Amino acid sequence: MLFEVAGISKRFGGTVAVDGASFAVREAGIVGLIGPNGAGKTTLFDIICGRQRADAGEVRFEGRRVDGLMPHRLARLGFARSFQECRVLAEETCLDNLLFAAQEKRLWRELLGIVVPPRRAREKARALLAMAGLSRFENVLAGDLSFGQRRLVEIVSALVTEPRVLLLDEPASGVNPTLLGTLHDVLAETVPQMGVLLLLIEHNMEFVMSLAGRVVVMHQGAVLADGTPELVQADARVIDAYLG
Amino acid sequence: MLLGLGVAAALLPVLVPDQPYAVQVLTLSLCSVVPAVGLNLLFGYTGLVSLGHMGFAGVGAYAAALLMKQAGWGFLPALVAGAGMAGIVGLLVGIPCLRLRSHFFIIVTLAVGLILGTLFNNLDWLTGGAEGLPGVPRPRPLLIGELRIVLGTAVGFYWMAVAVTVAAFVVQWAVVRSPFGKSLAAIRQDEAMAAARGVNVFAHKLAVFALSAAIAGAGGALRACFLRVAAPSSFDLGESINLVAVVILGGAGFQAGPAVGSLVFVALPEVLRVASQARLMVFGALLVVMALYSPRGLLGAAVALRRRMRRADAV
Amino acid sequence: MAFLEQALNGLMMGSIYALFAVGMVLVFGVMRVLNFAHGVIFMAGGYMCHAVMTHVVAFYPLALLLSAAGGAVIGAVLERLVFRRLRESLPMQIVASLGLILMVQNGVLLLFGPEAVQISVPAMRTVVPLGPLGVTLQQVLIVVVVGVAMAGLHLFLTRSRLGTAMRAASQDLQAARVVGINPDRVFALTFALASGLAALGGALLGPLFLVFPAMGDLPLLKGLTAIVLGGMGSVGGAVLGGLAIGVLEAESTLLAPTDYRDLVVFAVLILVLLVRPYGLFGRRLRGEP
Amino acid sequence: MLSIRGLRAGYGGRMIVDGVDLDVAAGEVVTVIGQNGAGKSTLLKGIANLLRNREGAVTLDGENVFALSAQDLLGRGLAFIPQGRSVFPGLTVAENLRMGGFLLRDPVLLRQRIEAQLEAFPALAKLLGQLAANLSGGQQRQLELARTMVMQPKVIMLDEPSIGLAPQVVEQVFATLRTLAAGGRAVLMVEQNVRRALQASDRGIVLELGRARLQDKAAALLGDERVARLYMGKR
Amino acid sequence: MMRGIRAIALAGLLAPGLAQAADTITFGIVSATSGPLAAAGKFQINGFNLAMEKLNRDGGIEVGGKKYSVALKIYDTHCSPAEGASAMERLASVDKVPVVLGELCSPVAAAEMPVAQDNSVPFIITVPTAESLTEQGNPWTFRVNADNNQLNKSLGQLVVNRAMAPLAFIAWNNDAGRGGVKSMQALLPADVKVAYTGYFNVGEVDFSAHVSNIRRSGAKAVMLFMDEEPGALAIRQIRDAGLDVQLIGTLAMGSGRFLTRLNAQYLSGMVQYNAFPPNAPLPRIKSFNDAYVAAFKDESHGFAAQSYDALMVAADAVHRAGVLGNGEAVRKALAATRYDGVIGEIRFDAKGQANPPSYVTQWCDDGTRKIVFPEALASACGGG
Repeated sequence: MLFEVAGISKRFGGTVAVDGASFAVREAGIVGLIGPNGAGKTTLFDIICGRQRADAGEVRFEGRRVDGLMPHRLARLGFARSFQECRVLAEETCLDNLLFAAQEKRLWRELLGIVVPPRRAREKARALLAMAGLSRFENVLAGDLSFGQRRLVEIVSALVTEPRVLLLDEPASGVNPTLLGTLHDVLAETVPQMGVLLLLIEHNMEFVMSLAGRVVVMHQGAVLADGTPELVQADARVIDAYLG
Repeated sequence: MLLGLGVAAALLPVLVPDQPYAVQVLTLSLCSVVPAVGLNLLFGYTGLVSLGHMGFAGVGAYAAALLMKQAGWGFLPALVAGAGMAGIVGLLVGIPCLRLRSHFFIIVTLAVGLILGTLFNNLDWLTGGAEGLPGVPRPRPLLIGELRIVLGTAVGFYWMAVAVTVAAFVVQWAVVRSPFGKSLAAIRQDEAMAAARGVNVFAHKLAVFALSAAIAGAGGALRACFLRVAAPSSFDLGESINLVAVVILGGAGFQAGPAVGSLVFVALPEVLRVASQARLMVFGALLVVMALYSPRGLLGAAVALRRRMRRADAV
Repeated sequence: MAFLEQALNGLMMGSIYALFAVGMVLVFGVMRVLNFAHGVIFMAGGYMCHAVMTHVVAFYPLALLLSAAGGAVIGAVLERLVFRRLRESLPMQIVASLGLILMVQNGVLLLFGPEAVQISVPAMRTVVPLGPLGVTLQQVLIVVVVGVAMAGLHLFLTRSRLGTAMRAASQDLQAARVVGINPDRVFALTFALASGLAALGGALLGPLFLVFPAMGDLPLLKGLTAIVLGGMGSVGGAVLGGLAIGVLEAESTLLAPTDYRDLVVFAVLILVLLVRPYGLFGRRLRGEP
Repeated sequence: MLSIRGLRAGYGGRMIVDGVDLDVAAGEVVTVIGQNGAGKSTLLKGIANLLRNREGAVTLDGENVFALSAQDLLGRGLAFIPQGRSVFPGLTVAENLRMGGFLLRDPVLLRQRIEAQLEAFPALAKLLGQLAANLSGGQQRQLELARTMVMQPKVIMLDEPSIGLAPQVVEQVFATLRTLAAGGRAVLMVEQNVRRALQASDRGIVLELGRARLQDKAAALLGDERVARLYMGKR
Repeated sequence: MMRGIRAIALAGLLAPGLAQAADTITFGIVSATSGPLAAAGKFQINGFNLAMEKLNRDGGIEVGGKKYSVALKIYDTHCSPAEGASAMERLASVDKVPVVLGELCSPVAAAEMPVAQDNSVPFIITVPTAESLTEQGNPWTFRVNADNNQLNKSLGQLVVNRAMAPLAFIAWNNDAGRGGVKSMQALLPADVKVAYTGYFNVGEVDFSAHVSNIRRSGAKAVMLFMDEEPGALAIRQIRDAGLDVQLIGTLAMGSGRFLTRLNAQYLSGMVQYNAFPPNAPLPRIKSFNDAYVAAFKDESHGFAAQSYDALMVAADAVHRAGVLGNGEAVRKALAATRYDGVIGEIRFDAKGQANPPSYVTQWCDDGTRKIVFPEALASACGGG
């Protein structure tokens, strides 16, 4: 089993945000995680990313328990993520954003200068920027880009680390249709090629359904449905959960 | 241009010989440039404010002064040992303090500075107490084969100070450009994101805190040797706060920031020597204006101005 | 017995620290501004009291009130001109505070000279016997006035419309806006209130001690320690923190050499934070990890 | 009652709401739906003047109120309940209600208004001394509504009133909104809970990337295949 | 623009001491005119000014047959070693003064001394009392005032003679306070019991914790090492607390001005060491005090008298050196000084330390003072 969420629960004060959510992924590919607002997607996501601790349950990656690990440890295991509010290094250029993502982060290696050869990192970063149509912004400060462009920078920065698991939190929200198309193409092309497991939280159904091979639907903190996009779209319970 | 100014300043004693006062003032500025470089790494590049940094400089100063006075060490080994000692103290202090949230951290650095200052003042048997340790010797001449370089005179010591300062700037330059520096910059801009990219935020902060304390310690050792006395009043809260002012005035997060800040905050008032209250009032007003309009200091203002002028040119 | 006696001794400075800390924590709670220049307002309070006593009318209670009012005005002006615009940046708040300290302290030096001035209120020198101890009326007055001010502040914050609005704004600024509270006015009010309390503290200490340019420095350090001990979020925590530091200072002279008194206070601060990183009464603020 | 023309609003230099026209009449409940990031919340904040960056026209009762501050808008009868929990958690229920009438300087009037709200929301009357933080989600939402109604606004704007509430409670909230509208007020809300919200509304507006794509009777939108597609991604 | 800045900076750095007119000798003064020590600095500068006026009134200084008038160049060192060193360098190399005088803080003097030596400019210390300063044996440094040991010797004797032990101390936690306590405790015989030592920071005003501890310690006398301002506060708090102990103070607490801060009841019976009892029935002291009162409308102060004498000694040395611009000649002349000053005879030992007489005075019930030590000079009330 590549990746497994087993019986995760989390409550805040009186409210139950996640209530025994479970699903398992056998192999790399794109998995959509959807559900109406308040379904507990983001909390589950935060738990997977090490931002919060679960009250109960486990997250396992290749059989190893990874919930409760510090974010930097997860990153070293091959987890990369994006943030809902989109976080990039605003004071660095796009290229530097990618180069930073690609560089070695272990303190001792940094201090001793044992790092990825700069030329290789640079080539890879340029290639990804080109794929995202950002080549001409290579030397522009990320903070000066539009929101959609920043989102693309954030996601290609995650990709440049060659992650095993890529976690994207609503990558499509607030992105205009043109850039959304680019984002779609970048993910559709790189994810299978890199053999990464992409876990995608998204509200934009069109975006999710066209990318994901499998969709997990959450509702009121638990998994409501799980299957191919067609199957899920046809599920009456899902439609009910959405339209309230 | 800034480099040119720096070189010009460094060469001043050569270009205009026999100006011992100019040498004195420049050396004094260098003595605060070095700890400012340390603080700049911490504050300017990593975004951590320390209000007690001259405490670490004091650790370096007393360690070096004791080694030179009591154990007869030479200046350079004593300086390195002083820096190391300050680094170790920084490390020990950092382990508990860096876990704290920003406001708590700032106030704890203040407390650490005060505690170190109290120790300098009170440990009579070690630090000479409030009277300080007078009679710190100047560096012995450096012998390289037949060549004998005199470092004990004012000009000789100035060159020594220039060398130490350059070394500090080289360290800063190397750190800022290195992957380590990039991680620090990421921590400053977005801690959560840096962590998600694999940066062990705590370890990195601890490393830069210790490094910054060590550089400050080297600056303290330089200062004690220059003044030939290690005194608590050189490393008290007021001095720590002046150091923050130096870094911010010059431009936190600019490589040349500490040099510019020190020239403006230390050298300029020393040269002007006009009514001190009036001068301090003007500096106070300057700091307030800076906080409101140019948080990145004089260099930040210069960069913004240049950018605006370029834009005007383009139009 | 000795401990009790030292606790009483610590109470007076402790209540001054508490008065000081409450102002800082109010400003921090409502605006997220750490005003290091709070100490110069304290000092200004002493000088204003002196000025009123010597140039206007030698009636101490009135001078106290006028000093507090003057401090409030200074605070409102500072908020409007400086701190309102620095709400987002903690380092720049510190820079601006340092600048203000330099400006005001040196301005006072130019105006009044370096020598400490003394506010003379002979009636307050009366010694009140308290068991084996002799306490001056002024000391009693300090504790009483601070107590009354704290009680008044508590009533203001819990009972009055504006006080409740201040608490509301500190809890949720957006929600405060939608119920019609103008945040800018609340900020100005908070700053004025906090500064008024600081100036009151300076005016209270004046007759017992001396009024000099650096008189706010020590209360500032202890006040900062108090609010950190108290958790930087609660008024009650700041009061307890201030009193605790005053008592701790006095008690420490029984156990450790007196030149390590400050060290004891700051070491206790660091130890407390090691165990409770958010202070004794602190909670995590919203949105913090 | 409330009329918006060409409203643009956003953060920094970016306009998230990009030219929206809409009207809400007295006695009407209007719901804005749309995907995350479509600009629904920004639209309400733009109307309530809680954003720096905005342009366009907002008229209330025929009067141009675009330039009025959020406080003045409230004084004129335009109330806004933001997303998430907007009660003051550290204040008691009674204090929260008093804060709702912050703009009323007359204490007698304030007391009368609060008493009126306690009649309308009897559950709150028993909780007056409780800290708002200790209330359940549904009670907090009731408190928000009651607090807002203290000012007796003509227009009430709500940002996702159903979020985080159990289904029965959602029904209650929407029923309350209908009652308010029946009392002659205009209600404008943003909702993710599309079906329930539209069932409780007179009209609906679909927002996409900062523009109003569809405006129709709520019942019509409910049956509209385009809405289902928007939500379920069916082509 | 950069060129402009550089030009200004150079002009500032290189401007020679223009103030020095051809027929004037300018002496350098380092002191504190701002900050917490500015009050003490004022006495010091008053003394220098009085001496300058006196010298000029008498026609100036004769050097090599030519008369020169006297001027002062005063720099504020803020009690900061760095500023002290810079001020010394500037006085020596830019203003080219023949002698530098003054200073208030021991660590600053320690930073100034080697700079004076580097520049071959004699430096006369007039206030700091740390023994370590002259013990270093810097040949260019002289001190006219008594060091801690000299000052405390007579007082220590008095403590023993009058059986004031067990003793308590309250002292500033700075060089003056700590130095005084250290020196006094070293001077006292081993059998004199020290019951309590309390330090407080400059700027601290509440002594209640110390007062309680002293009461419990059973001390019979309290020695105060601090300046006037905290001294007045401490005495008031001790007396208000009903603590009936013998008060022992420093020279700062033996002046008429000090009386105005308190009153005779508070002070009655208190003794203090004194370098300069202004009302002593000695002609040299009397005439100085009269001149000081006339000039500054205030009773004279030891710091002023010491500084006055120092400038007189410097002028005398320059005169005897006979040349200008030769530091070594002035240094030699200083080392050979024999001068009858207002504080007493001034002659420097091999380490540059003078040995002026020190006194112990005591407050009487009526707010006057009397000399109690040396016994030869013991006077009635009003003579201290």
